[in-house]
Formats: sequence, C-alpha cells, structure tokens
Amino acid sequence: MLELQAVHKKFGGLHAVNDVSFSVNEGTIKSVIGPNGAGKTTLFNLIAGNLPPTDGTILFQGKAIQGRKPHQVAARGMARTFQNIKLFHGMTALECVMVGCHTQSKAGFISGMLNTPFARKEEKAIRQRSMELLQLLEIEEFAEVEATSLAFGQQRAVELARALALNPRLLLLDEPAAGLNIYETAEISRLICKIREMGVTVLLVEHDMSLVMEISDEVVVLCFGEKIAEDTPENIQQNPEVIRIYLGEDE
Amino acid sequence: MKVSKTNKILCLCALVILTQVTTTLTGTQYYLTQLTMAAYYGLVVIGLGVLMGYAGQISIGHAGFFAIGGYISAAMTTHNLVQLQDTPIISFCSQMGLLMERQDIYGDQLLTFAPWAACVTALLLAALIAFFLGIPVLKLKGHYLAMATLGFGTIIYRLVLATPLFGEADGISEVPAFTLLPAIGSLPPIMVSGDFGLRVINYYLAWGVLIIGMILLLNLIDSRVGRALRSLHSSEEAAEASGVHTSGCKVYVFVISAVYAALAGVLLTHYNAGIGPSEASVMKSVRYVALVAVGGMTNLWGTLIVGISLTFLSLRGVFGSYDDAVFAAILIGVMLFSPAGILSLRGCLLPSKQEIAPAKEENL
Amino acid sequence: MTVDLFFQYLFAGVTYGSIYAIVAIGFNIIYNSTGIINFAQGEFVMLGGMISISLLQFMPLPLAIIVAVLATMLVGALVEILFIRWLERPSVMQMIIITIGVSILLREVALHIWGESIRSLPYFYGNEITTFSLGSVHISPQVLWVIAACGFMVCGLSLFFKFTPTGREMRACSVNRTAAILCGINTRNMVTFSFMLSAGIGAMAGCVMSPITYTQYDCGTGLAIKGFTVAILGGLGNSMAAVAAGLLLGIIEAFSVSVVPLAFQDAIAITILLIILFIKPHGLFGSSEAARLRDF
Amino acid sequence: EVIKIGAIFAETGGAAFLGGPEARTARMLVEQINQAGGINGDTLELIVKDSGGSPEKAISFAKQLIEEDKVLAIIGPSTSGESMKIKRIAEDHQTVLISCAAAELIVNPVASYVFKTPQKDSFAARKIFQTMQDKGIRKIAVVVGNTGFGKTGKQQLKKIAPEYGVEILAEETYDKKATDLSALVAKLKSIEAIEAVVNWSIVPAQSIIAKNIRQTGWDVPLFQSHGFGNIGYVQAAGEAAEGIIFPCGRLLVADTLAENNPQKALLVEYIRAYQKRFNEDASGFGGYAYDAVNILHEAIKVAGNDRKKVRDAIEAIQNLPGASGVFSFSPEDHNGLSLDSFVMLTVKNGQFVLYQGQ
Amino acid sequence: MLRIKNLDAGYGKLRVLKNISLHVDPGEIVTIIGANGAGKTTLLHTIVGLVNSAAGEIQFQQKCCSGLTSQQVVASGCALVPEGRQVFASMSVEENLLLGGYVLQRNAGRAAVLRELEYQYDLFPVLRERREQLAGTLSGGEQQMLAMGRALMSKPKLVMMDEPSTGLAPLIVRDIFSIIKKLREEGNTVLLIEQNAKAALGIADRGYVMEVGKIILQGPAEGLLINRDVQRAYLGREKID
Ligand SMILES: Nc1ncnc2c1ncn2[C@@H]1O[C@H](COP(=O)(O)OP(=O)(O)OP(=O)(O)O)[C@@H](O)[C@H]1O
Ligand SMILES: Nc1ncnc2c1ncn2[C@@H]1O[C@H](COP(=O)(O)OP(=O)(O)OP(=O)(O)O)[C@@H](O)[C@H]1O
Ligand SMILES: [Mg+2]
Ligand SMILES: [Mg+2]
Repeated sequence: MLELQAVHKKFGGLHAVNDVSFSVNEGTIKSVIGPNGAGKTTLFNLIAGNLPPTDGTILFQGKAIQGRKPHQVAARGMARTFQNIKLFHGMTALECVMVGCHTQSKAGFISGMLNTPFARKEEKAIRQRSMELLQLLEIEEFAEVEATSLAFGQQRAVELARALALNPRLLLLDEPAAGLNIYETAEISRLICKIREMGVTVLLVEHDMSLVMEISDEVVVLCFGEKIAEDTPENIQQNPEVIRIYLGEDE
Repeated sequence: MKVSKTNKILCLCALVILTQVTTTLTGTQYYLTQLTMAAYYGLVVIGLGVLMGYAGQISIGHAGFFAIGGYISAAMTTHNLVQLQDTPIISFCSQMGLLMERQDIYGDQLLTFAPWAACVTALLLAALIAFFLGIPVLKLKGHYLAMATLGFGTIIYRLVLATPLFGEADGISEVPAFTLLPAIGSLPPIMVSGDFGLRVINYYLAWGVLIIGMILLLNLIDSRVGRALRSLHSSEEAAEASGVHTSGCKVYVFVISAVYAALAGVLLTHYNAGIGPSEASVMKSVRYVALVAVGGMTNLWGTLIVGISLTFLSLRGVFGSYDDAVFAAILIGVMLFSPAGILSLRGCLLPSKQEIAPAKEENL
Repeated sequence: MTVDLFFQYLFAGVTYGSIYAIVAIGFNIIYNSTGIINFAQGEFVMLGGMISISLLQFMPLPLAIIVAVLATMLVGALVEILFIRWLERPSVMQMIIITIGVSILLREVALHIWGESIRSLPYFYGNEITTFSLGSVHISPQVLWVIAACGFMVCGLSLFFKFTPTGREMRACSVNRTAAILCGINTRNMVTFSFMLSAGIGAMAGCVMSPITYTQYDCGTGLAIKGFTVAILGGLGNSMAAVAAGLLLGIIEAFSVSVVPLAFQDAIAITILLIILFIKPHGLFGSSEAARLRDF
Repeated sequence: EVIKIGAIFAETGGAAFLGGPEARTARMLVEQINQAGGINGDTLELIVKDSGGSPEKAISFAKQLIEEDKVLAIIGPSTSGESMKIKRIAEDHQTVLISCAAAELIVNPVASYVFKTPQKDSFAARKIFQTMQDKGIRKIAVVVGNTGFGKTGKQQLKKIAPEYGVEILAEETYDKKATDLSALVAKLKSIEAIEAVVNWSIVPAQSIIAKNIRQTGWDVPLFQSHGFGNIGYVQAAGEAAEGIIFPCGRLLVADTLAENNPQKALLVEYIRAYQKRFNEDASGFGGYAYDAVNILHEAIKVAGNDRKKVRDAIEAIQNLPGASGVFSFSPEDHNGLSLDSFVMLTVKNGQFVLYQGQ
Repeated sequence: MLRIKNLDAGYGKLRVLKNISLHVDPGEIVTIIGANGAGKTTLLHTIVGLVNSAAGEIQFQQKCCSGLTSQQVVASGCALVPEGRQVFASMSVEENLLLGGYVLQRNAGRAAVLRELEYQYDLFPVLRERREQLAGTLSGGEQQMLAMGRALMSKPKLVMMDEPSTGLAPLIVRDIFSIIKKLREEGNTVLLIEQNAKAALGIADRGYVMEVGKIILQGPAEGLLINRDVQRAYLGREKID
C-alpha cells in the first residue's frame, strides 16, 4: 500500500527525517510514535505531499508519489487529518464534508455556473454521501451547524468525516486523540477500527499510548528523525530503548 | 436557499423593469443613463467580489482588466486600416467578415475591425493574460499578492499612457456602437450605444448582462467549485488535502473575474463611445476593492447593491468635489461599524450566533 | 556609455532610491507592530511637507520641520485612536481598507485646506542650482540630505527593532497579539506608538524631499505606491532590505532611461519587481519561513 | 428668466491645477454678471460638475447637463481627453460646448457646436520655433509629460518643426507625477548636438526639469509651453527658472501692456478680482474659463436663451478681447485666436517679463 | 491568592460561565477538570481579562481585578500559559522568552530577566539548544515548553496552565508534571487545567470539576480521585474495572 524507502528531509542544518524506511500493508493500522520533535508530523507532510523530501522514494500503491502536490496525492486515495484541526471557517459541518467529496465529483466551473442538471444531480449525490458519513460518525445532528463553532471532539469527527469523504485507500491521522478526554478517545479508537473494517488502511501518529497499543497492528518509533524500532505493540512496549526515550518506566 | 435565490433574482428583475417604467411615466428617463453605466461597473464589482470574498484573493489591479477590455475593443474599432487595405492579412480579415466600413463625423472613410470581433479578441486576451498572470501571482499571499496585482494594474496604466495606439493621455474617442442584433422589420436594432434614442434598450441590455452575470456567479458559489473556493479561502492546506487543486481553482476564478471586468470594459466603452486612462488607474482599482468591502466580502448581493448605488451617485456627481471624501468616509464608517458589509448593519444590532463566532484570540 | 554618464545615472538612481526607501521604512514600522500595511503612509509624507511649508512663514526652517514632524505624529496618533484603536477584533483586510479610506480622506482634507497648487520647502543648503561636482558628476546638496536622513533612520530603526526591548515588543504585537497581551505588553499603546513613529518618519521624509520633489496635496499616493513596492521588494518588515530594494529600484529606473523610452520606465521597473516576486515570493531579503508562520 | 449654463471642470484629481482655477473663475464671473443685473434682465445659473479628470464622468455629466438640466451651453471640460469624449454628445444634441482644453483636435476638424478658448498648441509651437529661428537654434530635444497637454504639444512640435528647419534629436515622455528627472537630463545632456530643450508639461514636472537641467550645470536654453504661465511655478523652480523662455497669453504681463491694448483693462480687472477673492495669483488657466463665460455672455446678449442662435452668435463674434487674446470666430475657426494671442515671455529675477531676444 | 465569587461570563449573548466560585490559596496546586466545552478556557480568559465578566467578582491577592485590563492583571503577577501555545511564531525562541520577561524587566530590571532566562534554559534544556530557531518551526512539545517558559519568565505569583500536556509524549508529560510540582516546591501557586484528569489530580492539592459552565464538585485531590462520579466521568475506571 505505502512504502517509504530511505526518506530524508532536511531543514537547513536540521535533519528532521533521517533515512526512514517502512511499509504499511493493506488493511492494517500502523502507528508512528516518538518524542516531540521526532519528525512525525514532518513525515506525514512528506507522505501527503505538503513537503518534498530531500531524498528517498515514497511509493503509494506501487507508484512513486514524492514531490507530488497534496491534491494529486489526495486524488489517488490518500486522505489526512491535521494535528491542529483545520476546518473551514464559515462553512457548516455538512459543507466541510462535501468539500471532502471534491475528488469524487466532476462538475467544473462551467457546469457550476450554468447549474446544469448534471451538476445538480451530482450535488445531490454528494450531499447524500456526506450526510451518510456524518451519520457514520454520529454527528448528523450538527450537519447545519458552523463547523468551527462545534466542540473540540465534534470538530475532530467532522475532520475525520471530511477525510473519509475522499473514499481513501489510506488515511493519515495526526494525533486524532489530542485534547480529548478518555471517553472521546475511546470513541475515536472505535471509529478508527470501524474505518479499518471498511477497508481503509490507517497510518496514525499519536501520543496516547492506550489508543496506540490497543488498535495498531504495528508500531514505528521515530527519534530525532531516525527510525529506531518497528514491531508489534506488545514488543514495542517491552523494547528497552523505546521505554528509555519515549514511554518511560511504567509506574 | 435555492428558492430564495431565485426569488431575489426575480425581485431584482422586477425592480429593474419597475424603474424603467417609472422613469418613462415621470419623464425622468435620464436616470437610465447613469443606471446603465452603473450596471456595467456592477459587473466588475461582482466578479471581483467572488475573487476576493469567496476565494480570498485580493486584486488591486482589476481596473487593468477593465482597461484591457475597453482599450482593445476601442483601439480595434477605431484604428483606421484603410492604408493597409491591400495587405493579405487585412483582406483575409475582410473576407472573414471581421471588418467594418463606416464614415467618421467629418465624413472620412474608415475601415476598422467590427465590434464583435474586437469584443471577442478583448475577452480572449483578458482571459489569457489573467491565466498567465494568475499562475505566478496567485502563489503569493497577503500583502505580496496585493502588491503584485497592484503592479499589474500599474503596468497596464503605464502602457496605456505611453502607447500612441491607445491615445496616450487622451484615451480613445469616437468608438462606434456595438450592434448585437440589426434592426429586423419594425423592431429597433439592439446595439450598445450611448444614443439617447437607444437608452431604454441599452438599459435593459446592461441590466440583462448584469443579472445573467449575477446568476452565473451565484450558481458558481453554490456549486462544487464554489465550495472548493470557500474552503481554500479558509485553509489552503486542508483544501489541498481534500483533493482540491487550489492553485488551479484560484487561477480559474481569477480568469472569470478578469473576463467579467473585461466584458464590462468592452460594453461600457461602446456605450460611452470612448475610454480614457483614468479607467485603468490604480485609484479605480482601489475603488472596486473598496466597493466589494463596503458591500460585504462574502455577500454578493451586498456587493452588487453597494457597487451599483455608490457608482450611480458618483456618476451623477451628487457629492460634487467631495466625491472621494464622501466615499472614503463611507468606507471608513462601514469598516468601523459593520466590517461584514453594509447589509449586515442590521445584523450588528441583533447579533446572531454566527457573528459572535470569531474568537477574540483571532485578533489580526 | 561614458563613465561620467554612468555615474550621473547612478546618482539619479540613488536619489530616487533613497526617496522610495525613506517612504518604505514608514510602511515597515507599522507593519512590524501591527502586521498591516498602512496605506495612508504617503499622506503622512505629504502632511509633513505641507505643514512645514505653511509653518515656514512663522518660524525658521529647522523649527518648522520639527513642529511639522510633531504635528504629523499627532495626526498619526489621532488616526490610530480614532479609526483603529477601539476596534474589537479587526481583520487584516478591514485594516487595509480603513487605511485606504483614511488616506483618501487625508488627501481630500489637504486639498480643501491647501488647494491644488504645488509648494516646496527651500533647499536646506544652497539653492535650486547649487551642486557639488565630483569630477563631472553633479550632485545637489539636498540629495545628500535625503540620503543622510534615509541612512540615519534605517540604522536607528534597525537597531531599535533588533536590540531594544520596545522594538521587540512592537514586533511581538504584530506576530501574536493575544500572546503579547499575556506577556503583559500594552498592545494598544504599542500600536499607537508605531503609528506616531511612522507618521513622524513619513513627515521627516516629506520635509527633506520637498525641495526636490515638491509637495502637492496628492503627492502622497504616488510615493506610497513606490514605497509599498520597495517595502515588498525588500521583504516586508525589514528596513535595511527596504533601503537596498529602494536603491535597486531607483537604479533600475535610472538606467532603464538609457535604453527604453522614459514613458515605459515604470512599467519596466514594476515588471522586474514582479519577476523578482515570482522567483522570491517573500521579497529579495524576506525569509519565506517567517512569512509562512505569519498568518494573513 | 434663468439661463442655465453647465460647466464640467476637473476640480479634483490629476488635472485639478487646471480645473480649480477654471471653476473658481467661472463661478466668480457668473456672480459678477448676475450682480451687474444679468444679461438683458435674465440671470445666469452656473451648474458646476467636478469630473476629477475622468472621461467617463465627463460623459455622464454632459448627458446629465444636456438632458436633465437642459443647459444652454457647457463650459469645459478642462482636459483634452474629456473634451474629445463629449464633443460628439454636444454635437448630436446641438448644445454649445466651449472647451477649456488645449488640444487642437477639439476644433479641428470643426464640429459645429464645439468651440474652445485656449490658444491652439500649434501657435505655441510656432512661437517657440520662431524664437529658435531668431536664436539660430536648429537641433533640439523635446520632453513632455504624459498628460493630454503634453501629448498634443509633442504632436504639434513634431509636425511643425520641419517648417522652421528644426530637427528633433530626442523626444521623451515622463510621468506627470515624476519626482526627479535627473536621469532624463543626464541622457539628454549626453547628446552633445542638442542646442535647446523644449519641455511641454504641467506642474510639478516643469519646475523639476528646470532644476535638474541647471543642477547638472548644463547651460542650454530651456523652452517651456504656455502651461508654465503661473508665477507659482517660477517660485517653485526658484533660481533655476531664470532664463526660461515660453509663449503665453498677455495675462501674466498685464500691467506692462500698453494702455491702448484692448486686453489690458480686462486683464488687470480680472487679476485684481481673482486675487482679492481667492487670495492666490491668477493664472492663464483661469483665463480659459474667463473667456468661455465671457464669450457666452456676449452671445447670449445677442441671441438669448436659444442653443442654435447662441451658436450662430458665437460664430459671429469678432474682435472680442479676452484673457487669452482677441477672439474672432468664423465657421471655419472655432478657436478664434490668432498667433498674435501669444507673446514670448521669460523669467528675470523671479518675474515674468516680455522676451526681447538676446 | 485568587478568589472568585459568583462569576458569570460569556461571549456576546452566549453565557458560558454560570455562577462560578472558587479560590486558590498561596502555594497550592489547584486543578480544574471537565469535559470539552465546559468553559475552562473561558474561565481562565475571564481571570486574565481577555473575556469580560458579566457579573461576580474576581480577587487576586485581595485586590479586585474585575475591571482591569489584561496587561494590568498580568503585571500584578498572574500569568497564563494559553491553550494552543500561542508562541510568537516568527520570532526566535530567545526573543519569545525575553518577551515573557516584559513584566519582570519593568519591576526588577534587565539583570533579573537574564538570570531568569538562564533559569528557564536550565528548566527546559531543549530550548537552549534551539534558542535561535523560529518558534513556529518547533515541534508541538517544544512549543509547549516554550509557552511555559515564557509565562514563567515573569516570575508570576500564580501560574495558570491551560492543558499543558496536550499533544506531548508521555515522557514529556511526566516532565511537565514534575516541573509543575517543582514550581510548587519553589513556592509558586499553580492553577492547572487538564484533560488528563488522573495525572492532574495526582499532583494537585485540590480540584474542581466543571460541567457546562458550572462547578459541580470540589474538594481535596485525593477525595476527588476516589469519588465514584469523578472516576466514572473522567478517569475511565468503569471501563478498566
Ligand atoms: N519548516 C521547518 N523548518 C525548520 N525546522 C522544522 C520545520 N518543521 C519542523 N521542523 C523541526 O523538525 C523537527 C520535527 O518536527 P515535527 O513537527 O515533525 O515533530 P513531531 O514529531 O510531529 O512532534 P510533535 O509530536 O510534538 O508534534 C522539530 O525539531 C522541528 O523543530
Ligand atoms: N470566542 C468564542 N465565541 C463564542 N463562543 C465561544 C468562544 N470560545 C468558546 N466558546 C464556547 O464556549 C464554550 C466553552 O468553551 P471553552 O473553550 O471555555 O471550553 P473548554 O472547557 O476550555 O474546552 P476544551 O477542553 O475543549 O478546551 C463552548 O461551548 C464554546 O463553543
Ligand atoms: Mg506533530
Ligand atoms: Mg479549553
């Protein structure tokens, strides 16, 4: 599904991602963990096309995607959420999700301006689908509420729905549980599993170990840009190196 | 939502007809002259409104596109080709029916391009320029974008002032009428012309174009693309991640709003039978931006109403030599007391949930 | 091109350049503390010139200039207090448009006070035709005044913003107002102060350049556009860069005279500017990193 | 009865230096006429519109004045571009238009209802070339501002130069708001054959170019257009204005005119009244509006409130002294001034004096 | 130190805080826990004057500070580490810290600021490494430390922290909590808002539980930790049991 081969990213003198290689198998949940500043968000930005890698290859469904624009990557079936929620001001939750359907629809400038039957039909379909997604994430009652005025947890859900609207093959989640309480976190973890059952592969960055260890099939640990471990959650929890630099001794 | 949009359009149509009937009944038809001109400026303003309000891209160079439209069509329809009559290109154009022969007021023979050919050329040129300019310019953000568009406007202004073909400081006069439909039987011809006899037709023509333009834009903002525009306005990164080709979208709206401006330029130039460099000046561009702001950035109706009414008043010279000062005062007033546009003044008094939303932390 | 001619062009370019730069600096100050471009900056330049010319009837030149600068600073403070200070949560766009409005308003007020005629201060040293000659290159002493004033202001301001706490605090206000408040900084006063400072600098510029360029009620607009251009070309917020960019633009303009008709001078200069912007979207010396982190 | 007269002047905007004095003069004059009992018992009503120098506004105002206010005649506009745009409108609606703009194109070819009061540019050019001939100058540079005024000046100079055997070695157009022209001067100075420079522009550039030329120590004769006719510009150029030669109406040297000069009394009176009223020096520009009102006054006296008759009456005016010269109209000549309406002036000790030849 | 009585506040017509009363005594760590949207951030903003109170009283060190501007509140020794970090993104780390010393510089002079700067660098060694880097390019955790360091630069009498552990690695979270404890040991007073209720109650002396704008429970931290309602709602005991 996704394969990173010796990916590097340098910011000036800072080697934010250093020779990282790993692959994500279809239908699995893979987590990336690591101390703050390890380069996790940077890695996501490289994969999603927000930053070009300094060196290395990123294969998505067998094709190299490094250096592609984010929207091109998205069109190929990769969706993402952001560490700091990025919803659209002045748009309702439903509309936000409808934006996510962008790649799934075609009506362009001309048919939009003329409001052709095709555009109208498509619009209806998009609306329908977005509504379904909101239902899936159990926030349909907020469909007409301005997204940015929702509570934090609901905003996360909207963002997730927007990402799902792309019909992604691969979903990148950057700290989906940050700022959520224990119940909301459990909720998110349930959702992620549900998403995986829909056939979507998930790559996750998270600091909440209960979430990571519970749902991921495999965990990659980054530290100062380098991959220091890649293993199943159980083994990672035992890995002395990981414990030393990241998890800390359990009480 | 849909219903109310249609209703609003119907109201506008009714108002347009009502105005014409009233002026005819009361013998005050002369108001139609300025209303016609204002309608054309309205076209520029709503085009800019979509670009600025919805796509969030400021342009302080829109007078440049207006001028491209106006000047190209004016130059093509006034530049005498008689001397070049026998060159192959001109005779080819003549065979294609692109040329027009007529006499000027002093009875001299004129051979020029036909207005429709000029109009098509002008619009295409404006679209092309907008396209090729938009690709690099729209990569810029904030003040840098403002500067780049301002620079574009200035370049056009300078070129117009420096080129003899465009009449330098005097501009171009004696632009012929633009016949859209020749007279058929007893029906009068439909042509864009400032002739008093054709005033009512021109009034309807201008408002017809404006209303169609408005409908198209309203459709656009409600469409898939419109949603993409609004999303990239708020967060380009998130829009990209949702698969929106942001730079492409921006360039296309830029082209659309440039074409709107150019079309207004073409039509108004034929209506006024001339154009001058002041139409290309930076002050004019600033005025368009200000009209959009006063109308409300994301309020196409407000933009339309304000654009039309302030332009109308200014064209009638009601503020005398205080025109700019009054305009500035309105601008400041609206920005101070109702930054979301003049139409939301009502909302200011009865704050709705939406208006409270922007948090205090989002200062600046 | 002869060596003489080369130097004569160069000096003409330096003259234009320092005039542009000195206006651009004013833009940068307000930008640095509020994150907005004050489009009324050109009017401060005009007011400085106009007021000092009017005062000259009553007092000697140096005093007239000082009073004019103070008066313009007062105007700057008033503008801020009347139109900007009490805004609850202004957006950048709102501020830009308000300052455009203020600029038109100030210009119209000036038109109705001073009329449309041109005025100027006398040359600070010598008169209209006095020049120094370096070889066969002739330099008006007033140009030296402009260059000196420009250099003085830039150095002073750069030091001020970089090294003084007040300068740092002014920058902080522009980057994140809430955070500045939470640090205990009185952000409103900072903004007022920056308006006063830039008005004062504008007025100063208006005085030193008045003998060369003359002062008219609408001379601010053109200068503001050039100043803005230069501020952007250099990279917003960086006064040293503005001077470099100003000189660059001035010199390009001066030398462009030798190859293309003068009528196209501005078009050429701005085309070059646009090309530079396309290659370096944050100005010649601007850091794209810093600009990306600042949200518009 | 009230006779309505429309006026379109650029009181604000880039051409305010023209429109301002024009509007003030026109208002003052109409007031004077009304105070003196009007014209044959009718009072004049002057409706002034400020176009800001924009043609589109001028067009709108012209239509408004003609149709809505039903004015008898329109005075103005101040600039050639605006005048050319409303020439046709006035013609189509048979309303007298007395333009205060310089371009010869306004009255040549003649449109039957369109007149203008400023002296023709070609006269100014001829006057300059005559002076050059006297001084033996054959190779010149022409620099103009990018205004309508500058544009027509350049055209006329280029057209007429060959008649006087003068060769134009360099021609440049600069921005009307230029703040410094030393680069241009350096370029001209490097062409060594140039024997004189003609500058055809308006404020403030005409003072700036004078300064820049003198600052480089270049000692060429500098000719200016009749746009230099305002003592304010001399003051602005200071020392650098000394020796500038330019053609101008007699307004600036009114008090040195011979007593029997037909213009003298009127000029002195106009200058006095204007100065008293507005506390500023009268300039040639105000004089254009003076003439326009004055000509209308004369025509209405004869023809009353009738557009066509007034037109005919204007065409019939002969030897009417005005601020710019003595007007004698004819169906072929809608300017009515002769070459003699200009005199050559120069600046000496900060004052305008008649140019005597050196 | 801080005493709030019957406070009401909100945005426009929206009332977020309803009749809140609480107090923080010198040398204490007090934590407020509560669900998303309960109004915790709003409460802190009201205390520092970013949000105007509609009714009620806020006393800081026996002085009423209801009508004061934010600057005055901060100057009187009450610092806030805001939610979402709010660092000066386009300025360097060091400049950020120096700005935090604004109040200190006024009261104690430049030397004190420099001393404090060194102290913060010792507290957060990462920041020393990155002193020249622009704050906006720091990772989330680094930014959080910077925000704390900046607030501490003013040597405040009361530090209020709005969810300082959000988005931080477990190890760092632990660091942060130990820093908070250390602060208390040095005589500081801390008002802490946390999602991570367990950790927060673990170090706090007392706690308040907030729900939809009201304080519904309060008491010593140990008490709250064993309170069944709190356990059910915030500690996830039920699930674990
Ligand atoms: N644009 C940039 N320029 C310079 N340095 C950068 C840039 N972006 C990130 N960095 C640096 O790269 C490193 C990795 O940052 P990144 O945001 O990827 O960390 P992270 O693993 O996501 O941390 P966190 O868990 O705190 O979010 C950090 O040290 C950061 O300072
Ligand atoms: N600027 C604002 N304008 C209007 N309503 C707001 C604003 N800020 C917050 N609110 C509303 O006030 C309520 C309380 O929000 P607050 O941010 O104080 O909650 P919180 O307890 O800090 O939540 P979290 O744990 O998510 O940080 C929410 O319903 C929120 O929607
Ligand atoms: Mg991260
Ligand atoms: Mg909060």
